[in-house]
Amino acid sequence: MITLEFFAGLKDYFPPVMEVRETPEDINSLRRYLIDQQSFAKTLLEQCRFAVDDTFVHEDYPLRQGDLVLVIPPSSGG
Amino acid sequence: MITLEFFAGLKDYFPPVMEVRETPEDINSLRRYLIDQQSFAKTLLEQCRFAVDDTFVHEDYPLRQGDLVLVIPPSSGG
Amino acid sequence: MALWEQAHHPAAGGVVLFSGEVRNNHQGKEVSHLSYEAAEQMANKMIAALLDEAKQRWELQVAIAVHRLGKVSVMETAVVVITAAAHRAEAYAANQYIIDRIKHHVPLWKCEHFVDGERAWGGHCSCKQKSTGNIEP
Amino acid sequence: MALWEQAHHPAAGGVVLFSGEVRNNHQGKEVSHLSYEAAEQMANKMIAALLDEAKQRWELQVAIAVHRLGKVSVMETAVVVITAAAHRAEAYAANQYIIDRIKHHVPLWKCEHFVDGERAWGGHCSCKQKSTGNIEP
Repeated sequence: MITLEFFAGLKDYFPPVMEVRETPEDINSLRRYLIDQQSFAKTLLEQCRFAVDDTFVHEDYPLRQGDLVLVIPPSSGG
Repeated sequence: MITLEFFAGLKDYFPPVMEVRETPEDINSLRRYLIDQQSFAKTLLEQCRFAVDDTFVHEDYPLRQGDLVLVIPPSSGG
Repeated sequence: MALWEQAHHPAAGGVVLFSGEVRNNHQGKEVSHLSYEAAEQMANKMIAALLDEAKQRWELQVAIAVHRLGKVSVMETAVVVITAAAHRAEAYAANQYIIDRIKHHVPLWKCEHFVDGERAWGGHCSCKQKSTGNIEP
Repeated sequence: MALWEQAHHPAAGGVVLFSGEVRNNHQGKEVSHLSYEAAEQMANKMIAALLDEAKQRWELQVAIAVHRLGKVSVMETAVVVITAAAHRAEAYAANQYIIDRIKHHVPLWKCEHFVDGERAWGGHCSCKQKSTGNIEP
């Protein structure tokens, strides 16, 4: 199981925090899983970055049981 | 006759205000006249700009009786 | 501003302050206010690392960045960046670098609330850089 | 600072403030203080014209520049430039343009007074641009 945190516009499609029972293999699998779940959010999910341990991770980052994954839409600070 | 005003480092060589009895033909003549007067200030005078009516003027600007000419060393504000 | 008090240093000849303020309009629509959200812990760590990086790269005496979260009204400041260096070129360059990175890289989001009641999550940076969706670690 | 109060505008998203401050050293020598002199009327006219030019060129909402004259101590501000524009790129660019022109073109001079009692009339800009002696009308 992994835990996801969603931010900003993503919260129109997902709850702020969500658990995924089956740990996806990597970020790419997670991204595809989320697009399957909410096809309305496809464009936004394709633009998102993901972070584990407060650090951005690559598409092939191997997820592990218990990871907290931040799902991060394009930044728009300032 | 014209009146000259000197600024900054030039005041080590000239008084703050000085009159020149014979009106020089143009700025170029004035510059040469001043270098003749104070050869120690040659380098600085060669770098100076001149202003009449609070406006920078060219080397060939024709001076007229009564002009107030500012002799302006390289700027170093800020 | 209290931050300004911290921005001076006897070896710093140039101090640059950037204030990002809320405009009353966006693409022709009247803005009521903004609200900001962040992945807060991650954003704080990234900003701290960014300031350290900029300090080294441009030999800054001072590097400060503060971003507000929650509601920010029109004409209020949402983000402040202050840089001080011996010479002004470095202070300007570092300042622009820090605000660009905060706007495009740090997990911080702007939500625009319009007078007509609509709202829109940002991505509308003044420099019009497109969000590319690149995964940058 | 009182000037900062004037620097905000509902249509301005980016405000940049530059403060030129007196450093405690110059080329390895300890600085006691600076003094500034100007061809004052001409300098004031030129700065006013410069601010108008920058306002038009970068569509600024705010353009302010103030230069102190006389004695300025270490860590004190000698010159302030504030620019505000809808977007930050214009505010930064205009700000740098204004300070560059003030330093190199407006009839204003810095005299450095060193701790050892020596003094030197400036021309020592941080950007190391050489005084060329060109006659620029």
